Order: sequence, then C-alpha cells, then structure tokens
Amino acid sequence: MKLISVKLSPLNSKKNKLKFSVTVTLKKDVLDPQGKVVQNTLKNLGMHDLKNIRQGKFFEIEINEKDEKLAQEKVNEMCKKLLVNLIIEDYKINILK
Amino acid sequence: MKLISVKLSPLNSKKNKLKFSVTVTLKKDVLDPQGKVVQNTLKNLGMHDLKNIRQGKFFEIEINEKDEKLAQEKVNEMCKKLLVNLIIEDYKINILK
Amino acid sequence: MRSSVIVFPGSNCDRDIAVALQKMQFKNKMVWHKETALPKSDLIIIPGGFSYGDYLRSGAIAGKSLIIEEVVKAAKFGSLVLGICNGFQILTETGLLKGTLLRNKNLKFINKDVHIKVINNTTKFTSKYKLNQILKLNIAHNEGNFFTDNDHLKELNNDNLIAFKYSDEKGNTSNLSNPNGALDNIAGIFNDKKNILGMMPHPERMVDNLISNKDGVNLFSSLLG
Amino acid sequence: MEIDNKIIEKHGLKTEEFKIIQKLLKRSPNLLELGIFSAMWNEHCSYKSSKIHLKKLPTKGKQVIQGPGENAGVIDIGDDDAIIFKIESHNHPSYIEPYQGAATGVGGILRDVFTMGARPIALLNSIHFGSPAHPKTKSLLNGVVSGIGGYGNCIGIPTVAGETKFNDTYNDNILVNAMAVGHAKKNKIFYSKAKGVNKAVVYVGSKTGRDGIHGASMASAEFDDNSDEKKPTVQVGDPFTEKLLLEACLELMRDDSIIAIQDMGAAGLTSSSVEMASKGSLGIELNLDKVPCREENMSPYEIMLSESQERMLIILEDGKENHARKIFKKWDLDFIIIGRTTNTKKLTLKYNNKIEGEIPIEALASKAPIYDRKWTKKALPKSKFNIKKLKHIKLEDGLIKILSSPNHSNKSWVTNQYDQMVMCDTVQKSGSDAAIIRIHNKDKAIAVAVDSSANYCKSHPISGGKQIVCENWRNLISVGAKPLAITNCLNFGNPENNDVMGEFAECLEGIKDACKYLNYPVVSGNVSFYNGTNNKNIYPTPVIGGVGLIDKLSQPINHNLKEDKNLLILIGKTFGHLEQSCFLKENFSMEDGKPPKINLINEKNNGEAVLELIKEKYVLSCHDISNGGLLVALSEMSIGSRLGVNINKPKKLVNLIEYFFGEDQGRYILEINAKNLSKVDKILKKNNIYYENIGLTQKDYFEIDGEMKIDINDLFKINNQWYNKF
Ligand SMILES: Nc1ncnc2c1ncn2[C@@H]1O[C@H](COP(=O)(O)OP(=O)(O)O)[C@@H](O)[C@H]1O
Ligand SMILES: [Mg+2]
Repeated sequence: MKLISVKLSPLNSKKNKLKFSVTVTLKKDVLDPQGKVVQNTLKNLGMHDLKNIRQGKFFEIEINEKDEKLAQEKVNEMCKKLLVNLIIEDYKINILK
Repeated sequence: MKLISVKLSPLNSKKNKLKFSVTVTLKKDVLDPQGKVVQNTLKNLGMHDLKNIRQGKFFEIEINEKDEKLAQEKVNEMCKKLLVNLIIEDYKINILK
Repeated sequence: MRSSVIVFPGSNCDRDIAVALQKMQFKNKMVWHKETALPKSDLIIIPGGFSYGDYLRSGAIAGKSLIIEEVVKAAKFGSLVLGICNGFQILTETGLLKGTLLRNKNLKFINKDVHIKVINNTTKFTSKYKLNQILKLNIAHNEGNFFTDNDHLKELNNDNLIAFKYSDEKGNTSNLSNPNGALDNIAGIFNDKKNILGMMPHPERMVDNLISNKDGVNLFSSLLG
Repeated sequence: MEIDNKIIEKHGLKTEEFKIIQKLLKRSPNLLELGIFSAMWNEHCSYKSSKIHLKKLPTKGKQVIQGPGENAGVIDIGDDDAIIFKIESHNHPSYIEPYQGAATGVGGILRDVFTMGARPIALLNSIHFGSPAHPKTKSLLNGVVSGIGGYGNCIGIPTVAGETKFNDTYNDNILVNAMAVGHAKKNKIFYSKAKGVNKAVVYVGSKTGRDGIHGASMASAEFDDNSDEKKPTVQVGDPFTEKLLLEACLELMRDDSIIAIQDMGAAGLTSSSVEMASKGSLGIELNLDKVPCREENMSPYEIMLSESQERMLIILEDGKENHARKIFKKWDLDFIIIGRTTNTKKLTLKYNNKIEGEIPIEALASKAPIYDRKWTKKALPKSKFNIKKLKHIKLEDGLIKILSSPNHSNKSWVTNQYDQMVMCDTVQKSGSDAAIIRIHNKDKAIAVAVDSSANYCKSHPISGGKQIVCENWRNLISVGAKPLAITNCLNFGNPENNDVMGEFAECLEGIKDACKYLNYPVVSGNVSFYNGTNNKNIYPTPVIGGVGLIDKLSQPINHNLKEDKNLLILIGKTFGHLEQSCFLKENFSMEDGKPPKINLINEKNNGEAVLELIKEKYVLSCHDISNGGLLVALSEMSIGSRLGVNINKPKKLVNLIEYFFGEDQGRYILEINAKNLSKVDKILKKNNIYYENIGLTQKDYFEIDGEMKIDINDLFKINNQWYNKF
C-alpha cells in the first residue's frame, strides 16, 4: 500500500505525541442515501467513468502518548465509545507517520 | 508514509479500474464546531491524552479507467466540482493499490 | 402521573412537551443534563431538538451524557420512557432501542404534517388509539430514516413492536407515503418489553386545535391510564 | 510597518479619508488603528452614504418603544408585552459560501434581537437569486435554503415566512436577508449604552478565530472577478453555541446584572466596544491578551477585526461577576473580563500591558465621514407595449404560464426545509399572506410578513418604495392583524453611481410617504450597498418586514377558501394596469412601463374596512391582490384549499386580460357567507369602499364563466411542479 500526494507530517517525529487518521464508512448492507445522491449527481455532471462512490467520515486524532501500540488502543477506544456507531459503521485506523 | 490495519484491496489488480480514497478536512483557521463538541465529549469520557481532533469527510471512489494519471485527474475533478467545498475545505487524494 | 423531561443544552422541544404535559395534568419536572439523579417519576421523556448540536451523529453525544446513564437504569427497571425525534435518536444511540436513524433519503430537513397509522394499540403508550387509526402528526428532522438489520425487523414484526407507520390518509403504507425512506415505513418502535417508545413524529405539537389538531392527545391520555 | 497607499486602499479607505484620520488623531495611525478605522468607517458600519436619507424616515408613533439606533427596534403590543425585531442582509457572504453565509446571517440577526432581552419567536427571510438558467443558481438556492434551515432548525426557532425570487439581475450577486422577531417584557429591555466608569467589560460566547477578518469591509466592496481571493474570510456558524448563548443571556437578564449588552456582529469586538462607549459618552479599555482565542498567535489586529460568530460583549454592574460567571459556566461558555469602562472617551487597546493602539471614540463614531452623494431623479417611464397584441392570449394559458413559473410556483420545497412549528405557537405557517405567531400563554398574536418588488422599484423608485410598504401592510391586514411597524433592508448597487444613489433616495422617499400616511413607522433596518459585479448594479431591492397585532386570537384568517357556495367579493377598484406586471413578464418576457399607481387614501380606507369586517367575523378567508392580479390571487385561494371558484365576467370596462391580470393596488378578495352580505355591504358603504361581487366558491373547478374551466387538482399540479423538477 502506497499513498501519493500526501505530505509527510513532521508531528510524530517529536515522539511525545502520535497522530492517527480514522476513516468511518457505512457497512456494506446499510442503505447509503447520501452516497447514492452523490453518485447520481456526479453522473449528471458528466462523470460517466465513475463506477462507485462511498462516503464516510474522517478523523485526524493527535494523542499525547509516545508508545504506538498504546496510542492506537486509545484511538480504538475513542472510536468504539463515541466516534463510530458500530451497528451501522465500519472503521479503520491508520497511523500518520 | 505507511498505513497499518488496512487490508489490501484486490480491486485495482483487475487493471481496468482504479480505486482512490479522498479525505476532506476543514482548512486551518476555519471554525470546526463539530470537532469542538467531539473533543469536549471525549475528554469528558476520560480520554485525557487526546490532544486534538479534527473531523472531515471521506470518500472511496472507483473509476473505470486504467491510466492512473487520467483516473486521478478525474477524481480531482469530482472533488472540485462537488465533493469538496474549496472555500472552507482542503482535500487529499490517495490511490488505493 | 409523574413525568420527567430530560433537557440537553440543545434540546428545543423541551418547552413544547412541558406545555403538553401540563395541559394533560402530568406532574412534570425538567431535568438538566448535568444532573446525576432522576426525580421519582413514572415516565421519562427525551424531547426533540439538537441535544449537543448533533454534529457527529444525531443523539450520539447525548447518548454518553451523565443523565442518560440514569435513564438507562430506570428503563431497565421498567420505567416508561418516551423518546421523540431527537429523543428517539438518542434512545438508539444508548442501545435502549435497536436500529438507527439515517439521513432522510432526500438529504434534506423535512418539516411537514404526515399521516401515521397505529400498528399496536395494546401498549401503555397507545391504548387510547384505535388499531389502524390514522393520525396526522408533524415531523421535523434531518435523520428520520429508520434502519435496522433483518433479525431485528423480524422481531419487530413478530412481537408487534412497531408502534406507528407512515401512511397516506387512507392508511396505505407505501413508498409514496414514506417521507424519509424509513424501512417498512416505520415511524415509531417499542423495545421488547414495550416500556420504551421511540418515535420521529411530534405528538406534543398536536394537542391544540388553534395550532394544529389534537391527534397527539391520546398518546398522553394513554399514558395517564 | 509603514502605512502606504496600497495598505490604505486594501482597507477600503480613500486617500481623503486617510487624511481625515490623520487629522483626527493628530498623527498617522498604526496598522491596528487603521484596521479599526477601516472597519468603523466602511459603508456597512458607518452608513456614510445612506445616513442623510435614512433620517427622513418616520420612526415615531405611540406603538414605538425604541426606533432605529439600537440593535433592533422595539414596539408595544399591549399589556406588558413588547416585540423586538430587525432585518439584516448577508448577501456577499452568501454568494461566496451559500450555506455558511445564510446560516451566519440568521445567527447574526438572532443575536441582534436577543441581545435586547427578547426570546426570538420567529424567523423570516427574503432571498433573491439569479435566473434559474444561470449555472450557479441551483447550488446557491440549495445552499442558502439549507443554511437558513440548518441554523434556525437547530436553535429551535420557527422559520415562518419569507419570499424566494428569481431575476437575472441577481445572477452574480444574490440577496439573502434574514429577519428575526422576538418577544420581551416591556420593563425588561436591554440597551447597548454603557453607563458608569470602571465597570467590567465581559466577553462571553465562542472563542475568537481568524474567521471573517474584514467581513464588514467585504460587505462594502463590489465584487469583481477576483472575489475568489476574498474567500478565507468566510465564517462558519455554530447554532448549538448560539443556543447556549441565547439561553445564558436570557438567564442573566432575569435580574439587574447587566448595564449594557451588545452582540459582536459586523466588525466584531471593534464595533461592539466602540458603540457601547460612544452611546454612553465613555471610554473603554480592552486587554486583548485576555480575549479567548481559538488559534495560536493571534495578533491584536486579528483579535479586534475578527468576525467570529456567537459572541457578546456585556458591561456588568459591580459585584455581579460571580453570579454571571456561574450562569455562563452552566452553559459551557467562555466568560472573561477583558476590560473596563473609562472616562477618557478613548478606545484603548492593550496587549500584555503595552498600549497597542488608542483612538478617540468620537473619531470612530460621530466624526466618521458622512456623504451627501450626488443622485439623479427618475422620470415615470412610458410603455411601448401595444395592448392589441394581447387579443390572442387565452386567460387559461396566461394563468398557467404564471402559476408554473419559478417566481410563482408553490414554495413548499423551500418551506418544508424549515421547522415552522417548533415552539408550538405557529398559528399560521408560511403559505398565506402573513404568518401568525401566538404570544406564548396568551390569546393574542402577532402577524409577520416580508415583501419586496424590485421591478417596480427599478422602473420608478418612488412608486416602488410606496408599493412595498402598502403591500406589506395589506399582507398583515389579510390575516386580520393591525399593522404596527416595519423594519427594512435596503439592498442597492454602488452608491458612488448617481443613478443607484437616485434609486436609493427615491425609494426611501416612497417608503417614507407610505409609512407616514399609514402610521406604519420604521423601527429598525439595515443598508446593503455595493450589490453588483463589474459595474453592473442589481435592481434596487428594498425589503420591508412588517409586524402587526391580532389582539384577540379566536378565529385566525388565512387565504384558503373554506366552503363551497360562499360569496366572493373584490374590494377596491380594478383599472387593469398591466405595465410591469407579471403577466407581461411571464408571457412576453417584457418588463417595461411604469408600476401601478399607489393611492394612499384608498389603501388606508380599504385596509381598515377589511380589518373591520374581519373583526366582525364576516370574513371566512381573505387574500390581497398583488403580483399576477385577480386571477392569480383567486387561484392561490383555490390551490390552498382545493376548493374551486366560479367567477362572473366583468360587466363593464377593460378587456378580460386587463381585468384579470392587472396589478392595481389596494385590492383584496374576501370570502363571505351570502347571508352576511347586507351587513358587509353596510360596513363597506359606511366607509365609502368600492367593491364588486365577483362570483361564488364551488367544488372541484376553477372557472371563469364562459371563458375557462380547470380541474382544481390540475391547477394544483401546475403550481407544484417547478421546484421538484429544478
Ligand atoms: N434602512 C434602515 N432603516 C432604519 N434604520 C436602519 C436602517 N438601516 C440601519 N438602520 C439602523 O441603524 C442601526 C445600525 O444598524 P446595523 O449596523 O445593521 O446594526 P448591527 O451592527 O447591530 O448589525 C440599527 O439601529 C438599525 O436598525
Ligand atoms: Mg447588533
């Protein structure tokens, strides 16, 4: 997996905090009214090559914690406790280095 | 830049389509009422190590186009035309390989 | 009958429900969200509004508030709980009711009078209505599109846990009479013990003929027993 | 930093104005001071081009408690009740970012009303867009409507009335005007005049960020092709925080803790502090390092000019700090003493105890420049239109064209996005001539409506100005309310253009005449100049927001027909004035000629007679006749109720098109029970009112005897398609 056009964040180099990104998407079998409207609109705008689009939420989280594993656990807890509705949403945590 | 806990998507291997992710965040200095409330709530829930959280949007876009550069241009156009409010938001496009 | 209305900083139908309760002779208390204990009450109401701005997901943050823990406890002890609009969203966020409320299918806020049909009139909330009675109530929400998994949907049907469905004025429930895309036109549901009701339409807005109609009155009189 | 011409120009100041500043200060200003002058002296805050004309407006009356000059106007509605209201524009920000621009427009006007002690009870808006065919119109419409709804719905105040219009003239400069109406106790009204020296100046609400810096200057500059560069000044609204601020302020207002209070609107901390000091003839000293900031390293300049939303400035009585702080803490809001009132009559700005800027208050307020700009008069235009061209048009076709047009289509696509019922006192929602809001726990109500007629004002500003006041007055009468007072939002082009300035002066002349005659004073308002792009100015678009009183709310009136076989009577004379009519516009794309004549005497008599009939309970439904004339008014009465009408052909005069589509003023349609005709006749005769029996209500069909007959459901469909297809 490789990312393009992303600038490296100098933040984590300071070692005493870590930065994560969390993406939250609707589960596959959950109706996505918003994604559908966005898809239709894009097609109406002439984007016929669009095959599929799904919309979700994105969080950038900075944690005062230098241990990567511990930090990620904390982010995970935030997701479970508040950021994600586990009934309808999936999420992924990425560390931003 | 490295991602963790992301499964590799087999999709792009089929070659005739490409998959991208787009993350959209509020520009620096733009008020983020949402982030503010979420941050307060997480702190109230005992997450004292949280330094900062910003919320944004996330899109997963599949394009019927095998040329990576062309495909990315198309995604870029979608962002500009619809997905992103350029006045208050920044965005990044990543290819998912 | 003693009632308590939970007030979040962004609640905005709290006064409306208090007026309706007073009209119906409930002994009502308003309970601020930072309080840690509930007054003794037979009925707890979570009113409509935007509890904490609802910027993350409707009801998500209210679902984590201090007072909500008390509501959950009381509900588990069998206290009656009514969640209207944002209150319904909060109840699903706490898990007291299953399912969730997604964005309206047209992605717009919708405020209008709609018809709903009484599906179960054998509960403490609905006993004064007739079965299949058609009511005209007001809806006002961004996220009223009820969604749940198949198992829960089956349970809702098998155990008669659907309170109201969106319909037309003749009682037909179809896509045409579905304002927000809700699964099976569902406008309100009970938990399995039927002591908790969550509903999107606003009964408190329908207790005064000068303002609207009186189709909401029987919900309150049912509760009075 | 050296202040050079470029910097002065960037601040929207003219070289001559800079020289005045130097004279007033007896030195050159530093950058912070220059920024403050620029904010206070720009058109938006100083009213430099409009002041001398605004002075002519009638602002007094028995019903007026507070006229223009405060955050909002205050009127007396009997008992111990007062109504506080104002309208304001947010045109430029809404064009740049429609959702946030409109949302913060609503937030701003709400603060103007609750800062005076009122609980807001209704929101209204007047929104004007370019041609529906223009590529930007659709997304602007979508954004503005959801922004207005997004803010009002969240804060929980019903949005109950407004107008949505389309015209090419707004293609590159839309109008978004928001009006808020609040209710207060007469003896509990709060003003912005500071009193007493060494009183605590308290900052409450949201933190200060870099948003909207120079917003006020932006609202005073014309757009050009580089407007994109001005974008970072967009403010984001936070209705949840505003709700907290509203409740916290109202809670603090229950006792006597507050000496003065002022929202931070345009030009933020600068204008709020200067206004409070200026009104009290005091000085004010601020410690800018105390101001709660959202971003790091904000400079004094940024802090003073930020237009972050949801903030207030309060001057507190001695000894009330702890009490007040507790309330704001309860609502999770910042509460910080950032300064003191002084007797220096200066604005003194300190940062870490160092004086960063000091300006005499006078220089910023009363000594700000005032211009008597040149303006040209406009003659009554002549029409080139030939009436014979109309022969082949069928009534039915003409009507359908109008009812299916964007400007006349049913607006429920818009109004369904607004919570109209929250607070449970909305007796009449939007869709009728005026909305009716009950005063909580009482059996009286107010009626509210907003109106504009840009094409009339363009064609002949004096007539147009009169007409909008009269139309607004009629709208309130039509729901049985006694009109009390208005607020006005004056949207015009570039005042440095003599024609635009002429439009402004003459529209105001017309507004003044009508308000005077109708005893309908102006108690608040707002001026928005520089609406236009690349030297093209918008049509002059004054918007009138009126408030009326229904003192006994037994049987509210609206324009929906009630029952078949009732009599329809037409109050007022029909001459058949088609110039500038919507019939010509929708059928021939013509906008020529002059607006209809206003006869203020008839206007007043007719209105008062209708009000008397309503009071006597003879009127079942009522609608005033405006845009589109008699036939459009009748069809609106039918569509609302799905009841038809059967209308006689006129016996004398005018041809059918003129009779049915003419836009003569001062007219109403009333539905009455036939058995009451003689009593109605008596009242009308007594008042010398001209009226005609025009027909009956009937089931199912909208019919003109021998001329047209349409199924009422078809009429409904025709009227309800446009938005859903757009
Ligand atoms: N067109 C007008 N008619 C009457 N009064 C007006 C008009 N325009 C502005 N005013 C009055 O001038 C004062 C300043 O208005 P404004 O700058 O819009 O206030 P704010 O700073 O509170 O937004 C207010 O009292 C307002 O009511
Ligand atoms: Mg103000």
